[in-house]
Amino acid sequence: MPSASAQDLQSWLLGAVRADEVTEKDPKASGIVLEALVGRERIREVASRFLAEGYYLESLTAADFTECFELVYHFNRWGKAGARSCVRVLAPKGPDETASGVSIRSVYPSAVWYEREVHEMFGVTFEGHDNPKRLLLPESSAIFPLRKSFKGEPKGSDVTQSLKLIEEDREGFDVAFPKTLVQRNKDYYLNMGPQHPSTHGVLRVLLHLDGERVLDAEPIIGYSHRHHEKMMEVQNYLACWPNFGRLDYVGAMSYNFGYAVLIERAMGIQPPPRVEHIRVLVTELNRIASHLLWMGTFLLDLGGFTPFFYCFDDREKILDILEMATGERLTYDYFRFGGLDRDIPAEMVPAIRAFLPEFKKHLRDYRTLVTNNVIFERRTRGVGVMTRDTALRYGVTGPILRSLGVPFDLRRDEPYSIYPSLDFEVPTATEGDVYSRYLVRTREMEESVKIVQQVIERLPAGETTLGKLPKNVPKGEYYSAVESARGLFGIYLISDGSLNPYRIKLRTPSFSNLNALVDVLPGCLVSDVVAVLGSIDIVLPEIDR
Amino acid sequence: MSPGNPHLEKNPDYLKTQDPAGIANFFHVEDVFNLARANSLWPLTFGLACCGIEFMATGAARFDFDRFGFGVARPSPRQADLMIVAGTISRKMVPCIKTLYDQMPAPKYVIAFGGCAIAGGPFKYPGQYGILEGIDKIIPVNVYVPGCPPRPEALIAGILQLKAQIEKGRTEGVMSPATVDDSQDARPAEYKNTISRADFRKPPAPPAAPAPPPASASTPSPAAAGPEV
Amino acid sequence: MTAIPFLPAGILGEALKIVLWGTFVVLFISVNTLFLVWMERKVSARIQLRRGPLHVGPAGLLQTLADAIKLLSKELVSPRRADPFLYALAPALVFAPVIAAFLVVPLGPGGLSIRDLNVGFLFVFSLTNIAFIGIFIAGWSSNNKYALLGSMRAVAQNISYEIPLLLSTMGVVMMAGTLRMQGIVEAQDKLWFVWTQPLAFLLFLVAALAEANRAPFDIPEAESELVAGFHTEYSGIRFALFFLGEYTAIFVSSAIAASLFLGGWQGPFLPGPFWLLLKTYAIVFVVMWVRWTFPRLRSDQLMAFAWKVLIPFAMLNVFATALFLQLHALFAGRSA
Amino acid sequence: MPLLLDYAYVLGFLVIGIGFVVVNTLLPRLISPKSRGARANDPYESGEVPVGSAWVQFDVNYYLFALIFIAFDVEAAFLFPVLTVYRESIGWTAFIEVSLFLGLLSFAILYAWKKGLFEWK
Repeated sequence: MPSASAQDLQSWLLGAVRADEVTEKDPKASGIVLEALVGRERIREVASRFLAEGYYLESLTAADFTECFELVYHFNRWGKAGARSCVRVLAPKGPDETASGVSIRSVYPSAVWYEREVHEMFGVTFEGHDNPKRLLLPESSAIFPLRKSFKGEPKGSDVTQSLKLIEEDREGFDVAFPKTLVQRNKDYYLNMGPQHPSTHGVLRVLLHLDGERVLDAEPIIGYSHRHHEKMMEVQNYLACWPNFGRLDYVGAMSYNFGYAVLIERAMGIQPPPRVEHIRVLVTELNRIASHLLWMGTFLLDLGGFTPFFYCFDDREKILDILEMATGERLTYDYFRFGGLDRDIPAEMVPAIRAFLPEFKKHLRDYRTLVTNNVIFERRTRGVGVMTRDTALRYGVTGPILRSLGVPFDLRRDEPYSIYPSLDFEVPTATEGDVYSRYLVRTREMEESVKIVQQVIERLPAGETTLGKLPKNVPKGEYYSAVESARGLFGIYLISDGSLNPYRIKLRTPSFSNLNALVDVLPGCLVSDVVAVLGSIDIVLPEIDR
Repeated sequence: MSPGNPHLEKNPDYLKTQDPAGIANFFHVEDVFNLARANSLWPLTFGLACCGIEFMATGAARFDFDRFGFGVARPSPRQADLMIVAGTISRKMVPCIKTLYDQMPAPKYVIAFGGCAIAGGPFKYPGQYGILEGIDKIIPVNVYVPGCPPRPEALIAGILQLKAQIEKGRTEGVMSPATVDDSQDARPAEYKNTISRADFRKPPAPPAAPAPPPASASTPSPAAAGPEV
Repeated sequence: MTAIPFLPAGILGEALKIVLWGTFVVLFISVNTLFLVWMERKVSARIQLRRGPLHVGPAGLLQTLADAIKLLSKELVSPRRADPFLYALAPALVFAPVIAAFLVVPLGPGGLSIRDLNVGFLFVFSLTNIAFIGIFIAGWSSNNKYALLGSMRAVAQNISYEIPLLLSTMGVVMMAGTLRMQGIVEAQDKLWFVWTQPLAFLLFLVAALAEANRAPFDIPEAESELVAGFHTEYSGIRFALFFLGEYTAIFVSSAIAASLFLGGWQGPFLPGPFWLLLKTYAIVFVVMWVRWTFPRLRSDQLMAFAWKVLIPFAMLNVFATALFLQLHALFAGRSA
Repeated sequence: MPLLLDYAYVLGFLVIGIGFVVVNTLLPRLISPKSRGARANDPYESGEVPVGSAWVQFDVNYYLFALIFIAFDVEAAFLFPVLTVYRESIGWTAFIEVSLFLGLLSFAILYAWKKGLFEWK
């Protein structure tokens, strides 16, 4: 059901490109409603049109075919389902597999990172892109790993390359610090990260400071790049499960969910009701655990030590419950195609019943300890304010978007599994500052508690597997998106019908959310940088993939 | 100790991260210091990936490694004794880890925490391009804690193991050779060739359409090995 | 001041006394800091649903001793491109003044203190200011950016809170009519000043927290922002000396607060030094409690808090005390 | 003489304190091992190569605080002797004098407040 503006867009597209290159798709089967192939030069015009209709750039990636690279743009808009459109641009291969596209960074600033990623992974250059540095790989890398002609590095190259990088690092220091160094100017650059207590992993933010005031901030990512996308191309579909457990290790269940939805969509299968219920149950518990971890570390960043321990204590109880079902504490791979790894044990539901009232009481404690704390309010109110325009241009999703007053939640707006039948609210705030992000997340925990309660009340009996399924996924393209704890997690799959994916693109929420930092940080104080970084709730391996 | 590691071949005495002190073990003074060092291992606040979360959990309320005196996690390497390499080591991160290790004052110890830090863990596959398969190829490691991720109890056990080693005076770590037998080799078996776009995008009509001419140097591959759609 | 009988009189005797007292104070500081750090870890653990140090020595009491010996045996880093002389000087500048501050703390009745200087606690405050210079030098000489930011913050913070600290003691000085610490304690034999100067006591505590760089005012070493602040580049025993200086500063501040407001060594049954220790540890406990409860202020908020809230209230307190004394004299019959 | 002795005590304590620090920093040179490593002594900046020196011109905000502090600290030093003898010299003159002094001090704060010194731009 394309909405009104989607139809406007479609008719505009039909005028802009050849009619046979715009196709309506079945969102149930492919996850997108509209597909168009536009000329290389026209993409900027098309992107502007999408922006004017209120679309954000959900992902930008490429696929390697024999004749050309296909640049794939996914646009989506906030609101009810049925808007995700896919626009393709062909970038024909020249000699030595070079190709080029046209940059849309002037329309969508979030495209800067996406285009840099496509450049470093495929070697596709973008006209009008002035920063073609490597994004995820070390600057001196000489490979374009996602090209199909890249057949892996020779044995032992990890050590030789590492040693080379160490050497470069040392030389870099000698250049930066010559023997007699006297510098008397105001340019004060500060590296926050990769090893820094408040960058939550290995994020590096290069701050340009004037005293304590931030003039400019550049997030530098890739310190946790684990080649998930290439790795999945050489694995069969079943072997990809552990990757999804480790992408976002704090909220791994949502990622499991995304992959399960994708493959079930591709295969056209429907899991049994008990499976759907258990999936929602564990995902929501995991969401609470993820928000708890966020809350603890966020307050740690603000200098409040004790909430960290309280939050982790509650989180441990949730992990205990999830461990009953999965046997794992953190990096779950519990879901299977059309089913689950195993049924939940009998003692799990009583354990949840015992946990929930206690947790609700603790939520009240957090409110008195944190929410009403004067210092906390002073540190977070009016800090790191993001505007709706920034959010749209950077494709921000999840609690950060909802803190701007946009009630965009895929569980509600692009419903999957049994979410439509559940009664819960999508909490929003209006300020868009750090404080409202905090409020949204705390209220989301309450909503998740509500969902968990409903699910355990009506948990149906039945099978937890569909039995034997084919090992390959039908040839075609599929897209699935779910609401993870951090925002919209999308997977774009090109299947050639074989036993392993031909191309799999992971659209992760924090990638876009972090990118928007560039707009938010200037003007903050150094202390605010920590608050803003913490409020974004980043999980680095999910950004670096 | 470990031939074949180019790092070691360049710096043959690399494993001796420390030059012995002037009055080493004069009246067993070194033993006293080792006893103190063993009971006061301050870890560097440093998490790389999933295992970093378990490292945090170990410090948190339920497991509380401050009970054993390891709770003073120092974010500055100057004040840390123990580097817990918790997580996957991407190659971009390697120089940074090496720098941090160098910057820790002697005597210093390393725990390789989790499969990734030990040998690449689940992210090792033939021909991988992104990670370093094991931190012990770059810096000497004292204790390995396996798991993916290991449980907090395992980390505590690992630190206690290190403590026991230091009390016995065994403070040197080990390094591994650059390649071990089960390490990556460039087997291109799973690596696919490109498929033709025209072939892939072809509307699902009669099955045996003629394949379009190949446009690049790579060999044209049949549509797929899988069964029919 | 008390004469120790077996010591020779004259210059030599005084010199010997200085050395003995000095050694005693250094020993006391070391042991006391070990205990304070242990206490801090236990208190924080109790607040945070943990156990804290448990296995090294009985109840983990030897934990901090192990830490200290380890720190002594660690390598001392000398950062490249730093200023080596200032870098080495800074810990001494932070540590030495704090020891001297012990001089004036009144320990017991009969004028028992190491040396009851006539300018009393003004002397303490002037000495603690030297420690800030040490902190600034530490941050500056390291050639480390976090350290520089930390030291800048430390200096700005400490000078800002110096004023309310001084102003808040003025009420006490007016009530006691002397700057001598012993005199102030003796003036509280009937009524502790905390009852007549409650606002001043609060202001003093807050300002002292900030002067000691304790949470929620710990921005100079804000771990989550500046890694370790001004001592980022310091390793081993030099780092320990900063720690020693910091904890001793807390202890001295608490002892001064106990003397100024809680009647110092005054108390029934038990000897004076014991009462002083008890009161001091009670205040130290509150300081720790506060640290583990509140998040950290931002640097500009911190400054604004000192100048917009603390100083006006402190001045108001001085004014109110002056008025009170005036009216008191008027109604109770003037003595002068 | 007692005054001189006071200073002797102060000096003696300072010397003992510095001596303690010196002894403690010399000891590790004897007993600690030395680490090797190419970047062992480089400035720490989260493990990365620092961009530029740390010795740069710094924000003026802190400098302004230093200026206003000097004014206040000197005045506080003046106030202490007055307040010490306030009790003995009780009388409305003393009270008015002290109030006047405090009032003037307050004006200084109000001025700085109005000038926006406490709000960082």
